[in-house]
Amino acid sequence: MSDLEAWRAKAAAWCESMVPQFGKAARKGLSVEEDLALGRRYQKAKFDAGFAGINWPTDLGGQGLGHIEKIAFEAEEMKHGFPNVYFGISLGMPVPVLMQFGTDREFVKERVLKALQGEEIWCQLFSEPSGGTDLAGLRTRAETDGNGWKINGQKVWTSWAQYSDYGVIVVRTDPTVAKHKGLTYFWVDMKAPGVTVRPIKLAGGDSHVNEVFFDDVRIGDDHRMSPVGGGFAVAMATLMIERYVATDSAGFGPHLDLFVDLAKEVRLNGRPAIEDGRIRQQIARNYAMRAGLDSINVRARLMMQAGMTPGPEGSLNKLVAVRSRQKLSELAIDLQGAGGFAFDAHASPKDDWASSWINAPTGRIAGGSDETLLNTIAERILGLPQDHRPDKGVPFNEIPA
Amino acid sequence: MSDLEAWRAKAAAWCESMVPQFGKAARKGLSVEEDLALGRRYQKAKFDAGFAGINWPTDLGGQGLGHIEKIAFEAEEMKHGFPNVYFGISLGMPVPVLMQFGTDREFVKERVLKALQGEEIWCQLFSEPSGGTDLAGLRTRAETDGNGWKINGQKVWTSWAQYSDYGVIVVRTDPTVAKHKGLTYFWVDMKAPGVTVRPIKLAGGDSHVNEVFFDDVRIGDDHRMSPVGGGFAVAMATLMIERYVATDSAGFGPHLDLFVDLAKEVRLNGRPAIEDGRIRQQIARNYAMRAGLDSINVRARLMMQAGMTPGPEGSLNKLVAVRSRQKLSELAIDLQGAGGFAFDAHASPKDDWASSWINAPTGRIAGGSDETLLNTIAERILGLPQDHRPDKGVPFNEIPA
Amino acid sequence: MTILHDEGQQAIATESRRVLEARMRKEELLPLLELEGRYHEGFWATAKEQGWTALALPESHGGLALGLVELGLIAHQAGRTLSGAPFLTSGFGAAKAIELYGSDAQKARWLPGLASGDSIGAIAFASGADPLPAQPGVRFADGRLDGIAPAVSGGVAADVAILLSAGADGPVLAVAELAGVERRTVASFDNSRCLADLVFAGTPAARLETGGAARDAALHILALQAVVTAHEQTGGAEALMEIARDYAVTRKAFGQPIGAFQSIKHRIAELYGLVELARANCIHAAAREGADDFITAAAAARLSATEAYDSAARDCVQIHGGIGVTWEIGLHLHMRRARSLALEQGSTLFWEDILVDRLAGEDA
Amino acid sequence: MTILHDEGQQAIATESRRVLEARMRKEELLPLLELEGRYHEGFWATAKEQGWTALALPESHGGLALGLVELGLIAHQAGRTLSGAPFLTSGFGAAKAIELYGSDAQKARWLPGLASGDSIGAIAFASGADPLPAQPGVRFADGRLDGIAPAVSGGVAADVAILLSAGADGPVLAVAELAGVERRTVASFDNSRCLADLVFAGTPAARLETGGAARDAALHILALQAVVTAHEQTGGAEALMEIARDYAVTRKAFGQPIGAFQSIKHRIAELYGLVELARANCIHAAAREGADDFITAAAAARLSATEAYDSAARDCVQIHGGIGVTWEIGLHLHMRRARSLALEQGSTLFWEDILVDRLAGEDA
Repeated sequence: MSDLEAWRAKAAAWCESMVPQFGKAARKGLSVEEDLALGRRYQKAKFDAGFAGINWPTDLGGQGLGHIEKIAFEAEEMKHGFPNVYFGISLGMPVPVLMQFGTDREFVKERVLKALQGEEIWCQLFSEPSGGTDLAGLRTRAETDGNGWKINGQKVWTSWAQYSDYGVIVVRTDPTVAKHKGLTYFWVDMKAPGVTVRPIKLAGGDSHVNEVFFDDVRIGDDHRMSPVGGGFAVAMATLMIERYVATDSAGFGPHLDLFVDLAKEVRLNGRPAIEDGRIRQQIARNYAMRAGLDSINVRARLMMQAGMTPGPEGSLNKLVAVRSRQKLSELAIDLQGAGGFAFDAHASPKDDWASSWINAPTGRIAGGSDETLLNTIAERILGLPQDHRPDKGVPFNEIPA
Repeated sequence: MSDLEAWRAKAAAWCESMVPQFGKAARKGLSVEEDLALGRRYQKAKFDAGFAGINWPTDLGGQGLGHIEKIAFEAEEMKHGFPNVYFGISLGMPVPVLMQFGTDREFVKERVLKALQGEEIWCQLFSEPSGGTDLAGLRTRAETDGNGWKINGQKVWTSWAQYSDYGVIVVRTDPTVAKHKGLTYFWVDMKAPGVTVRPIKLAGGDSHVNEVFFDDVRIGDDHRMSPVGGGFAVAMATLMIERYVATDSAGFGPHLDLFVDLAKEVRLNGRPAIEDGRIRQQIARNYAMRAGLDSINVRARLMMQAGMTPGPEGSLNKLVAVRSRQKLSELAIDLQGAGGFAFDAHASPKDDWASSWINAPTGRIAGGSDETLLNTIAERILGLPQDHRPDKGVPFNEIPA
Repeated sequence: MTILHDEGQQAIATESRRVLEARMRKEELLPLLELEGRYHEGFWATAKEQGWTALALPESHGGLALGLVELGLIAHQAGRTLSGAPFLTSGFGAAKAIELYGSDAQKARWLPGLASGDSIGAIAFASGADPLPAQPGVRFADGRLDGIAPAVSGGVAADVAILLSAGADGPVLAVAELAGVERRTVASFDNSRCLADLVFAGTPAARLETGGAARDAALHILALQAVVTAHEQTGGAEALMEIARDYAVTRKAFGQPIGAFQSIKHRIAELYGLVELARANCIHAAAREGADDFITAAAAARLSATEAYDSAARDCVQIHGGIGVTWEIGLHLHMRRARSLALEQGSTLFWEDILVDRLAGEDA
Repeated sequence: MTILHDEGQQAIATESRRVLEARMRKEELLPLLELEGRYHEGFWATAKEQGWTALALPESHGGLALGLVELGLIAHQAGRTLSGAPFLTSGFGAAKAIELYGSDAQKARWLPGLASGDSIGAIAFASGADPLPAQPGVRFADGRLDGIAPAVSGGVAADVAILLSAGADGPVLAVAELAGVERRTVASFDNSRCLADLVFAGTPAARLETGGAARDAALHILALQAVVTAHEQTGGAEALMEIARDYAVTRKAFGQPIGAFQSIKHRIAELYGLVELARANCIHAAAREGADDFITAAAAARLSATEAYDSAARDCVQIHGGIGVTWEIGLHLHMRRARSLALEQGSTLFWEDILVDRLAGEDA
């Protein structure tokens, strides 16, 4: 048995042992608050067992292992439906960015340890109502205030903000320069005076995203994580982490195996649906697409491990995977016929087709819409001209709202 | 037997009788010139038998019947592969426009009669090299010259120009006004001094389209078919004829029946391909699409007969039909496996899948590209804003080339 | 029958649109999504009051003796405004089954109530994933039904159901009164469809057709309903296309209306195409009721309407960006309805097969 | 095997690209479209001179003992520049069949010539529309072949063919010398593929495998060739994507580069996606030669590469507008090649089935 196989076996055994306490059955019927509380206990158990921060440095509470061990653990973990969704963003982007860009290392260490143990949750305050998907067009502003800063404005689509202790935020500190040049990156205490969080109910019925209002929120300059006016680069680094680490060729929907299982189970014209060419075609094409994304991601990680910079093709994952997941989910509903109507607003989009379908549009919009991603590929990778942009090069405060 | 059934039976019998002289076997091995000569004889025979200009007025040599009789005849005619392709454009657009807008009625009558008998052929001189699909951006110009006009410039993608006696042309007569306002519509003698026709060889290997150069071509003012500066409206009327009369839900490719026949013939995984869900899906979806287009066209004609103006949905035909034909033709090639490689550059796109496939791109570009049609639908039907157009409202001679 | 609508038909379209636009509010529909087994009573009251329930039924039993064309026009408007209950379609299907295949006594018993809307009809043909199963899951023997009919639209509230059941000599098309039949409400993404599993246990029922004729009859009823549903889907798709257009004209990004970006404007133009193809197929299919090619025309209408509504739902939400996925804006009402209507009367997979069997001459 | 290319592999890619870009001219390829049975001799001479024919064959028989990864890199470049003959792929397939399933005598007889490129190999598995027929059309009996192998790529010029034939006890994988075999040139839309029907009439042949093993062997050879072809397709798609990009940056319409219109720029971005997915699958598949999941990986590569090349051909021509459909500009060379490569080694329909059988565990 290789080291990795041994690791995976250990992970499998531990996950198995957690099922009575944290599995689907244990979660059934819980309110979101109760489930979050259970989730915090699960995260603590995970930390204690050595499965939190698997590929993070040991001096910050991580395990110092590789990405491959992390993947192996997650493959086991995802089989059981544990309450880990509350920590996905927190440990996925803001905390890694804090590790990379936080200057007060003692503070960083304390926060990372608490986040890894599920005690604290971080959110990411990027999108704004008027900005749509235009990161450089942010309007939330920070003005100097004594030695520190004063934040005013509104963020939106902030996942888990209502349960977050801290957040990372990009704000405009200089409205007189061109759009992407006047931004600065901070962390904020989500419990600070002047911060108001208002959950948004989404199409699928849940409310994990929020509007967040900042009303004269005062922070010290030690909250700053980028040079003044240099926030765009750090924000891009955050999105880069998202691109290469938080990828999923299933588009954050069900694994293709679940579709194959469904197609074997259900009958079409009196025969297993898996024998029908239409179903086979979708399986084959989705497999080819996902296999390509997986290969791109594996190659990118190998390159990073070898000290090379991976190619820009990593940006394809979300665009291609979520869009396909939406249609595949529709087909899965069609396949079930009368059984396809069933719906549970609390089911997971990772293993329930109706949930996957109803949440797919959010996936195609949040964190860069399909259209923004296509523009980015066209302009930054292929060198195609920008769209007509009446606002380009104009100082931010001179662009008509 | 209804009148229509009787008419169709008569048409069928006549077409049958023409096969020895003009059918596929008779055409085999002929050069284009020989085939054209045969085509002229066929067109004369058609005229003599009362099947030319079926829905045109009798005083211009037509039969004074309805569109439905025309359709019925054409359904019979298309079964035999007669050499009628040379007259499709001529009798489809320019000659009807001449009937509608020509002022010298004696001249009109003479031309229509000769065109109906295959003695004369007309072409349509619209597209230009720099203009792409932008009709209002035409650069070929006519300047006043004594009592008449002098034409200079270049047209392109002119079908059958090399065999044409006359053409209708849109040219710029006033470069100092906004783009679509400075155009005028004329007819020209294609044999006049200064007209040079240069055939373009297309991707499929044939050369039925041409570049046409005008070098100080002098014409009288009696050639004018629109008010000076009013050519855009007449050009639009021409395109309107194209939209409602020259439509074909098969996208000018093979009828869907031929695909069904192929799918019954060919085997996939040891069974007739028609039993395979992938093939069935394409048949069903193409049928639904084509049936929709057919219903739109039938409704438009019923409305016109009832004196009403048909809706703008007629503009969908070319966009939807040709694009689908391209992919269906690819699938037909795939279906044939080793048999799919076969190719005859002289086969008809209406009954040969490889020919349909290789000529489909021309169909998606000529007479308004897919993108232009989508823009037209979006802007004129739905009222969506125009694309950014740096050239808009600028006098034509001030737009940078 | 011509596919040009006459003045009476145009008046039906105009009037039903006026009434529904005045009375249907997304604010009333949204809460119904989270309540199982409830429907929009105002919609149903309107349908009864306006005579829509009677529209396509025979005069001899309280109907208005109009047909599929007129009912389609209503369904189109109901689709635009997110019809609040499924009974217009299922009641029509049930009534047609009784009208076409029932005895005089059955007609007298059921048609007046279905025409007035006081009785609610349902269609229960499906078994498992199959909308028209060769071996139905509900058994028919000695005038009684046993077994479960899954996820019947309107099943929560229906008074009478038409079933495809399994008899000793092949399928049986049967009619059963539902009083006393257990209904297990199905929690669905579109709860106002009032889906329920109907649990038959020795329930008395009457035979309408048997064997091959039963299956043919069931397919005919399903096709009639599919044409009504296709109109509803087309109406929904049309509404979404217009919503997307209106938003694209007003919403600005990067200093210009988003409708000036081709990714947006071309997508809306493509939706226009899908809606017009679906509409043309719907009008044609409604006019072909009773003709040899009715099933073919119904299948074409159904396929293009399902594609139009699903596509419009996907694209309209996408065009709206973030706001499009909020509960409050309610675009998901259409997105959910697009999917529930895509399943009701059989999915695209089913109608593709029905259509190709006919085109290939395999149904003979 | 890692999917990161080492320096030697990168050098192969760079050098083959340099050589082919210097030597391949569309002006030389265009006339070949109208000549049956002719190929671009300069390309083949280059392949021999550069040792590409020997690349993946064993050293013991004149090969360079490299593998599918390296041959794939060459094929990618050949695809970019519209390889002028099909023999690189078919010769590799034939040689692999002999290497894996042949006797020492057969290896000694054929491999040195195939490695040097002095012998041309062909693969003739297809019958009718089936690339891997259960009942092949060519019969094998008493060491002789009878029947017609249709539209064999390279068949016009090949010296040796590997056949899937029908023996008394099931399929037979056989090797046959083609001297004296009648070739009926197939007039094709991509004539430099040198397609011919091979007419066997008592042609001597040797058995390589029989029964299930023959079919497995044939599928393995087909998969090896499919991976090579997928690289070629990806190269072609990549070239078209770049051509479209370059045109969109320079060509103006309505006063701005057409690449500023989202209908153009998004389409090119989508092509980028298709090319990168195909490339990733190709690199992965080449690295899986010999592994359990090789057929699965080959199928994925093949499917994504066919989609990429066909789509790029459609879109690149469309983006060019009128000029794109002229003979002279030659984009149709790629369009034709996209289709001929889509058919060679079996169509998308075939590989979808192969892949799903494996994913569903139906191939066991």
